[in-house]
Amino acid sequence: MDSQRIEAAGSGRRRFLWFTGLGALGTAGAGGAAVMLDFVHPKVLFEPPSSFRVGRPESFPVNSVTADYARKVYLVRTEVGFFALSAVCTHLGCITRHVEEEGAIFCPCHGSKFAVDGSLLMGPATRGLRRIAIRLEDGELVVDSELEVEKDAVLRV
Amino acid sequence: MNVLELKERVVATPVWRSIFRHRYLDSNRNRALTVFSNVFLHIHPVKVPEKSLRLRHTMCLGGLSFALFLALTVTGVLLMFYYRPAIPQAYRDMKELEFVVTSGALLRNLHRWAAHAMVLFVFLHMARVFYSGAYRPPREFNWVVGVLLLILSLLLSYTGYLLPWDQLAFWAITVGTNMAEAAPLIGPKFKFLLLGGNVIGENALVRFYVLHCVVLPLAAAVLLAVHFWRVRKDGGVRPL
Amino acid sequence: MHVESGSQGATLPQRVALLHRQLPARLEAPEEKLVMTFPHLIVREVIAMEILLIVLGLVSLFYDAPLESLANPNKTPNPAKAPWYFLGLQELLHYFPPVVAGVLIPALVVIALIIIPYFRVNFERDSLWSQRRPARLYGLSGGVLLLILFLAWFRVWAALAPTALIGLLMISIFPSRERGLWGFLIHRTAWARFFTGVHAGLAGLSLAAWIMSWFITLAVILTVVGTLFRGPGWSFVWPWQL
Amino acid sequence: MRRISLLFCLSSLALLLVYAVTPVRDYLAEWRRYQKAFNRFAEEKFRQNIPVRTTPLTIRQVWNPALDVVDRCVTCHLGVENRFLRDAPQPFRSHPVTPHRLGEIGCTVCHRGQGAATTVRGAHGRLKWWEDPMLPSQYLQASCGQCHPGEAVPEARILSAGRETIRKAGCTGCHKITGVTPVRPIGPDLDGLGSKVRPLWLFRWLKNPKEYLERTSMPNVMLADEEARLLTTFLLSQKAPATGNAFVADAAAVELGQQRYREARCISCHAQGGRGGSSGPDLGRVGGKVRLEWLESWLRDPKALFPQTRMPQFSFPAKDIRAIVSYIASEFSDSTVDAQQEQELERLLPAATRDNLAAGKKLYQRLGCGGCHRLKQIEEQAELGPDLAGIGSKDVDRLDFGNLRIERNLWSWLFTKIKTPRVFGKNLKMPDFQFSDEQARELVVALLSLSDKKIPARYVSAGQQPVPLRTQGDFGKILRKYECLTCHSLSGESGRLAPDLSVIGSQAKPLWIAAYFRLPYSMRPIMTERMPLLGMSDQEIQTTVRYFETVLLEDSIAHELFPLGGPELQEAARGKELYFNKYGCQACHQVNLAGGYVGPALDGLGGRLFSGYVFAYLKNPQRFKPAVLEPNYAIDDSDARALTAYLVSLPPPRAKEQR
Repeated sequence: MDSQRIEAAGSGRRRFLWFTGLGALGTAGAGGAAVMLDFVHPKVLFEPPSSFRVGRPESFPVNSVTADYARKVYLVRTEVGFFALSAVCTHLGCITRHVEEEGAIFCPCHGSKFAVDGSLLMGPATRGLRRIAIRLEDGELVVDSELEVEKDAVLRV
Repeated sequence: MNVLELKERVVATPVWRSIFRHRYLDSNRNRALTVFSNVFLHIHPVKVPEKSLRLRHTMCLGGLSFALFLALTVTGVLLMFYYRPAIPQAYRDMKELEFVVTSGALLRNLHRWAAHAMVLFVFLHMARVFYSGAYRPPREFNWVVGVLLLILSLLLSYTGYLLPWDQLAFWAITVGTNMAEAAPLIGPKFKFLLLGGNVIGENALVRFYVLHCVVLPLAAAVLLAVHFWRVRKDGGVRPL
Repeated sequence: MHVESGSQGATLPQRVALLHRQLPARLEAPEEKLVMTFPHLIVREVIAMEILLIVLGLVSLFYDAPLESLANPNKTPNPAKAPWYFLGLQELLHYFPPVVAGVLIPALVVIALIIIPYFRVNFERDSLWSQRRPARLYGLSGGVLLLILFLAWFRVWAALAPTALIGLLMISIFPSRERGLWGFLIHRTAWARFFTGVHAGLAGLSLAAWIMSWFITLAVILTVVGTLFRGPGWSFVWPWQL
Repeated sequence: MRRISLLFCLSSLALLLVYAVTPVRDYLAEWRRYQKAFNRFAEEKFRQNIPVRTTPLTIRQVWNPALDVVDRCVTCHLGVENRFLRDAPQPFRSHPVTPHRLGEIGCTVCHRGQGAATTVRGAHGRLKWWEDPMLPSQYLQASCGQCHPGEAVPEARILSAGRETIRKAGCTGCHKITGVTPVRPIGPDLDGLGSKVRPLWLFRWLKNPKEYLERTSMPNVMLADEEARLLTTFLLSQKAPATGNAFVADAAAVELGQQRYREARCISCHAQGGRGGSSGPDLGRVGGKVRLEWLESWLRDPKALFPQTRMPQFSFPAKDIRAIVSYIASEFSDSTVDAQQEQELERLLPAATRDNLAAGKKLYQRLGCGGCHRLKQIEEQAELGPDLAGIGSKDVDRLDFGNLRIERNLWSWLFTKIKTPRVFGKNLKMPDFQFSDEQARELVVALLSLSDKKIPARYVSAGQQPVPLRTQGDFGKILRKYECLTCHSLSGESGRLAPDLSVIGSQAKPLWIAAYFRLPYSMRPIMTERMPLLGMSDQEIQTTVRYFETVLLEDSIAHELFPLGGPELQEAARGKELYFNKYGCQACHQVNLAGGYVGPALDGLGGRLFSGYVFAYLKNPQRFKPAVLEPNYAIDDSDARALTAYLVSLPPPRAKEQR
């Protein structure tokens, strides 16, 4: 086949068939890619619920910090009431540790230091620990770690 | 600036030309370039005998076997996103594919049926090669590679059989490994190593998983490369 | 090293190749009409692939991949079957001890397949009855008979029937000049052409082809029996009772 | 090349078409249709000011790794936790009130089925390869039993009833059943049976026990006539060692016998032709059953003949015993048998030869009689039937349905097995208990609750296991001799016929108790139910009363509310006022033969009860008797004190009619 014949072949009806075929193939490819993207997108999650019960208010003494590292939360009871702090460092997500003797919260990764009310004492974190929502439900305290609240919010019981 | 001009400009850039080394399929030169400058197409010669285009010449069986291998690779990789080789998660994941994952059931079906089809097609390909005498010198060695590929196809299909961890899988593998155990001397040891223990349990599942997803496909890919290379070197599908 | 001779006749070009034993055999093909791979071959490959994917897609839409209940090591389903491509072997296991059916036979099959191309070229390319006819007749008839007796001894009816059939076909070609059985059939004029064709086809087969056909027939029949005709306790059932 | 272009074009289009089906099908998924329908429904409800929120189109699930639960039921059953949707159409209806947190324990723990599925068929689990389909609602309470093992579950009536039946029917005689302590032997000992019963009765009993005694626990073992005769011969050969002289009924003593029979309140436990108590067997036709000489020795000392009997030992004088036996012989004869039948049977019974006895013994063992009865010559046998542990999750494939065309699932199999035990094949041994359909369903529920499912300890209810009562010493002997716990309960054990005795020492005065033992009478105006006259000796009465005084006490109650010589008159007068006007007690109680019939008469209350108890009772009647009808008026302390003062000062009845 020489080049003239090729040119002739690429015209008219045959050209239409080729383009339709290639178009369909392209569409199928693009659709396939879209479906695959949807495929890898998880439809259900097996993750612990963001809100959980921590216990009855009576079980926490006044002026105490109760650390629940498994659920990454500090439950603090002051004279005024309760609030909950996320134990996740605002710097790079390490789990902080409450040191009773020093009355402060330390991050082991990069040395950030927080007060027990969550405020930042020392960098490299640029903001204090997140204060998260806490509410009373059927006589039990329920914490929602997804829901951040204002940094002076306190639940009075 | 209209679209055509823009296109011309893009096509003329060094970047474009570094990727696509030729222009449209407007001449035999460019068509030839298409084949031999393309990593995927260059296993073909630039020209083939017109006779070999006929369907009954090859029945396309070898090509289709390879196409099935590709399809299995693609669907298999996708399925790996949702599969955990553990008990009983493996079985649960089958249910997730069926009930939750978008197109999950379709992908699993495709993978399963393509696997069966591949065993069948490779076998038919072998028969075709035999009856058309295409195993004769100088292609003896490629026939041997082909036989090895047939065995690999069987092993690939067989190792994949256990992965859903259902009754069908479990007992098919039980029967299969006990058949292998009958081999004198090496049989029991072979079974022990294959299962990673004396019973079909989590060890066996992980071993079959690794064989199915990594070891055997890699081996098959290498042998396929050799197979195709020999086809190119020893001549195409012409009967002697 | 090969030498190409000039044509001897005016019309029929002939080539004589002189091969040294230690050289790999390689022949140049005669001049043929060639076409561009792209697009002629490529587009056909693409179409073949598309059709394959369409068929696979349709099958996958209408038939779900099997998934039974969670594996339970304490509960063997009856029958417990290997994947279908091993069911021919499993069928043999029903007749022979595991060492024979599970190891010996598959090993022999693999070895036989591998050494196929290393037979002497001329021996296997010839059609079966082209030379040394009486010797081959006695040898082959004896071989087939022994095989049949062996299979009958183990009561492997599923393998015996195709063996006998292939053997019969093979031997029926022998008296090709008188045409024997085939001659009788061929005289029925209405089918004459068909049987002449079949006869010619069969007569052209080499010994290797006969053995391969026997193997394929056997493999297919054993697999089909194992897959479709075996029920609880590996007893014979009809496929619709499965 | 033209054909090829066309082929290429067509196959590309076909490819696009085929692979477009799945995304479309995914988009039209069943659950998405339900969620869309729910959202329309929710919007409509919202317009009617009913708080129902719409849901984003997404698969919802309850995930509880501890319970191995992944339940997507809530993807379609969107209203389960919305109490405003009680009458909504399914699948949006709310779940009935339950003490369990649905969001935590999920659905399949109770309902079974396939939690992971998102299709109706898949989730409800009626598929070939899913072995755990949803439980039909009539068997649903089986699931309660997974976490509430081996105890009565008040909220699950059917389950509790089933478990009770397992205990009472003696299933544990043949089967090992987790959570049910084997009650063995449940039937009477058979040693000496030959001296006890008449041959014809025994033969007919073996053929069909329910024909003689409707309420018996003994199942029909489905014997052929010859087998029944052989077993009769074998059992009749079990004679008591010392057979008394033949008893001759004394017609003259019948009247005395009747009087003693009535005095002993035999009818409280033994019905007569269906009328009367149910603690003991119906005596309506007992004359055709037992030999009179046996009856005589039985009445003398039941425990000597059958140590496990619940019958108290009445201390009748020999004369009275003879009279009672004569009365029974004359009154409770069996009209369905006659001498001719007896002779006929005598003729057919196989002789008590060694071979026949051996054959009889073999038959006895094969039938598994030893599961319920003891016989000294035969060693106790192991369970005859299969262990029922895990029966509730038994694989359907492992059940033998025989040729029966019933639904292929566990519960239909169990139901059929219980109703017609030998229907699935030959050589099955389980006897026919002739359970009603309802009982059979209750049993199925109880059996289904014995599942293999692993429930983490924190979800398993500990329940209230009653502390086993171990009363030893002299009082223990008395308790057993008179089988007090057949009617009374003590620390939660046993009978419900009569008052609980757990704190009797703080309730009743010792002197009155002693007098009552000597001469029991009814507390209530129109009822004759009372304690039987047991004929306890003075020694026994003294021991019992002392035990009451010192052990069965409630420390929070003082004996006497009023120090020295009783309440002041003034307070008693105020109490009287409260009694008649403020609280209207006379509606239920009688004083001096005036008042209602519901509660006991209150005359002479002060002689019977300690004032401290009366006060505590008035404060909260249900504290001591949880099931008592008396309402809790929440009476304040001073009123209660005044009422007590009035009640304890009531004089004893002027004329007490006594039998």
